[in-house]
Amino acid sequence: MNGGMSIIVKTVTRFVYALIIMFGFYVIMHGHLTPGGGFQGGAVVASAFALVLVAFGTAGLKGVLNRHLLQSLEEVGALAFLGLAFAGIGTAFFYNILANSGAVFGKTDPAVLASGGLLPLMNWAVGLKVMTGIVSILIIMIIGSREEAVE
Amino acid sequence: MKRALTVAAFLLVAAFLVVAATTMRPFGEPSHTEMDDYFLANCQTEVVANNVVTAVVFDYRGFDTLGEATVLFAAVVGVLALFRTVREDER
Amino acid sequence: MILGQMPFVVSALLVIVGLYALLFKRNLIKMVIGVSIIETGVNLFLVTVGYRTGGQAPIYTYSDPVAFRVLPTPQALTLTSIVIGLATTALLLSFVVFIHRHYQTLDAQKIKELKG
Amino acid sequence: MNALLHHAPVLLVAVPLLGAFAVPLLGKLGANVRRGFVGLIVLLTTAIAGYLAASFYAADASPIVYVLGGRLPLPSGMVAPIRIMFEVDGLSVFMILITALAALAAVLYTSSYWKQRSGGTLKDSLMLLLIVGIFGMEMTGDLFNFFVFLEITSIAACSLVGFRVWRGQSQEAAFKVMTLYTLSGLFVLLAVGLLYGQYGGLNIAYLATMVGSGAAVVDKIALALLLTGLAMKAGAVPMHMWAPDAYGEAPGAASIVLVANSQASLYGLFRVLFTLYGNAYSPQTIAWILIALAVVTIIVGVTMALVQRDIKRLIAFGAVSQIGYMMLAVGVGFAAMTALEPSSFGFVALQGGLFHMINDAACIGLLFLAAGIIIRRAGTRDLQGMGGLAHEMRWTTAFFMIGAFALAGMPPLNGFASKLMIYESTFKFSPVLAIIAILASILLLAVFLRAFQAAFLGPQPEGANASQSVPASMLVSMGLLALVVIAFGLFPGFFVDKIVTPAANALWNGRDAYIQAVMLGMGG
Repeated sequence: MNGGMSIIVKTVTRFVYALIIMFGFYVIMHGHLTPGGGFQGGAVVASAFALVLVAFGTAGLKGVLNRHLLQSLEEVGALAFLGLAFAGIGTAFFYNILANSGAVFGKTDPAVLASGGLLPLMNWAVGLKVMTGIVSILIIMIIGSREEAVE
Repeated sequence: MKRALTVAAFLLVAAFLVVAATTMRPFGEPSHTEMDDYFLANCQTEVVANNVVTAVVFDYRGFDTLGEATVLFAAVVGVLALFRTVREDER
Repeated sequence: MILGQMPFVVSALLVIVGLYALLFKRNLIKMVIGVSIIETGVNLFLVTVGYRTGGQAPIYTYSDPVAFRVLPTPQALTLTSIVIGLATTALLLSFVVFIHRHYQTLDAQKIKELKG
Repeated sequence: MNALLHHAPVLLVAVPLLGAFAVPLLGKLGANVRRGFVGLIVLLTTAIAGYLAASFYAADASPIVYVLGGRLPLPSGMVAPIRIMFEVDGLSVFMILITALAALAAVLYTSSYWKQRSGGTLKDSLMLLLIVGIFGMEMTGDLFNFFVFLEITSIAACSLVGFRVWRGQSQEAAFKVMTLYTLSGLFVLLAVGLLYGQYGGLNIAYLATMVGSGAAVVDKIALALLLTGLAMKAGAVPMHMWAPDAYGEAPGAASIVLVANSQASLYGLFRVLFTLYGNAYSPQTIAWILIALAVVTIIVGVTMALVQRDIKRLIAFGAVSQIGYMMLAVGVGFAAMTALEPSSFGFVALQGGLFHMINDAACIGLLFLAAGIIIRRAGTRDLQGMGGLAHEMRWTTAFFMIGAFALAGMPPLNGFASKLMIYESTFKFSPVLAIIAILASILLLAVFLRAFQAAFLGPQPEGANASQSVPASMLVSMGLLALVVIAFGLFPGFFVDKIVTPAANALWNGRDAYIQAVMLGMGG
């Protein structure tokens, strides 16, 4: 697992992984307009990192992604989502205060990017949470099972 | 004995599921759609989102999504806890 | 009658296949796969429940604003249950890794230490 | 209505959730900061629960509806609820009190338990998540939301069961429990899908008005799936096999929260039977199925406890048998309620069953906490390798004795108070059932006397590590539970009047109020 796969896989991975990440971010960003959303986009981004892990082995992510940083980011994403849910507590938990407000995400035309109120923000929070969560599960499990081989 | 019971339970559940699938309301013709029609009709004005599914996921049923994020968080914490480094003296 | 209800029946069959794998297979990985298949069956069932004959996807971007659409709620529920399934599978597989580490086998019959 | 009371139901979930998310971040600041934070969060949660309960009982005990993300349960002109709701009635408040008690005891106990151990941060986070899930299950008024919280408890509980990774048995138990929990969750989800497909709604109150108006077969299959799934998770025979493994392998303080988790599943079972399917059929059959399962559960639990040598598994089988008592009482109550002429002893049975839930949480919890200390001191779980602990652990000995006597139904402790109500009402319903229940209790007493004698009396075996003293926080935690056991035993009438009767009322004739609180659109 450490050495990774053949040169073909490595080269193709170098070409596509940035594209996959970009597509994932696109899916998260347009979650309230087109099919997709935080979960789907987050999973797409995580799949890019999974590809890198498979192609290059765990060495491929060394220095790029720190496990502790990932976990902190995941907690930040979760807290941000909870915070956004708390934002509407003046009326009710999860009340969408930004929708139709005319402010940042409060445009009243549903077809533009800056609409949907809290929806785009929640999409980003959940997207961050899902991608870091899945990548950390992957990394932990790969490192864990490698230790097993050593034992 | 135990195996016979397992087989019986399996056959019972299987029969239940097939009966439920065949006696359900006809496929493609839901009879009570008030809730979903409300989402389809009002999501563009209330939530101002074109994607009704996202509006349901994050607004009308946002609390489920928080629970779902919590489930994922719990799984990550659980996997972390399993693969943590355990000190020798606590075994 | 059966033919018209085919999508429901297929998802029920998927659940039954998964249940079979869970109950009658001895390999732990196969049991996890069984759980996964049941999850798939249930998710498929949820999606089929939300279908309306001739309906379009419930998304207004670039589509006819007055079109007839399928129900959005089951799709949201499915999304939730897919993520829950992912979390469950990850945890189950971690347990399998550790069971293998302790007992050097994946055969459920050989690892019955907890009795009664 | 003031703002805090208005938001209390959701804060009860949101506060521990915030704690669970923030604990791993705060854990980086050091163990003392983290422990203080967790303690603060749990105290806050308990305070909210207590406040909610106090104001609920002070008011007219009508259901509280909290709409998430909106103002009113029903938008104008709608016949079906749109948003997720919390609906808190007498039964929910009662369950909240049980969970808060268990959570407080567990966190107090754990605050010193894990000092020299790894993964304390993760364990605290998982405990808080488990508490979140249990509170959510007990308050939600939405069937799919119930499933989501069910899964939160499943995953957090199984991670805790597998927490002692160096024990092979704990991994095996965790795998077994996780498979069963997942299966039970999927059964519930399948039933939710069936009901949604038939009636196009997910709100329990809405579905309760609709059940029976569609295909009767599908309703019955959904009911069967719900009952199977929830009974599986509550640990009733024949799906009880996971319970001793889970209780036995989980860290000491987690066991008590797991008991609360099983009771939350039992709550779901009652909610489905009495509210969702309250008057759909003539459910004598269901009542008898429940009673039959209960009797088998009692017998199997007690007989299996007889042959155990592992102290935690012994207590765990005791816990399984107690689930049987609750189901027996509620089954009798349900049978009496749905009989042609409802008789008043059914209400007493319900009261007894519900009262037994809080008593069981207190005394089983006390036993598990005491067992944790015993195992740590004796260095083994095997009863035959223990002995003579009474000489140096007077408090633990006393607490274990209180818990064991209460569980076996000795007066004047709380187990006697609730079991007496169950015996009385069951005897009027069917004397045979009552005799079985009484005999099982006597056997249970024998089991615990044997365990007590083995662990505390006699000579101390060689090689026991006698130097460790029991930390004060553990004694405080056990003292809290012992106080509950004794107080409920001495003044049962007061507590039955104050907290049990509203809960029993909610089951017995609170169905219409539960439905109307949502369907008439008067939330707030």
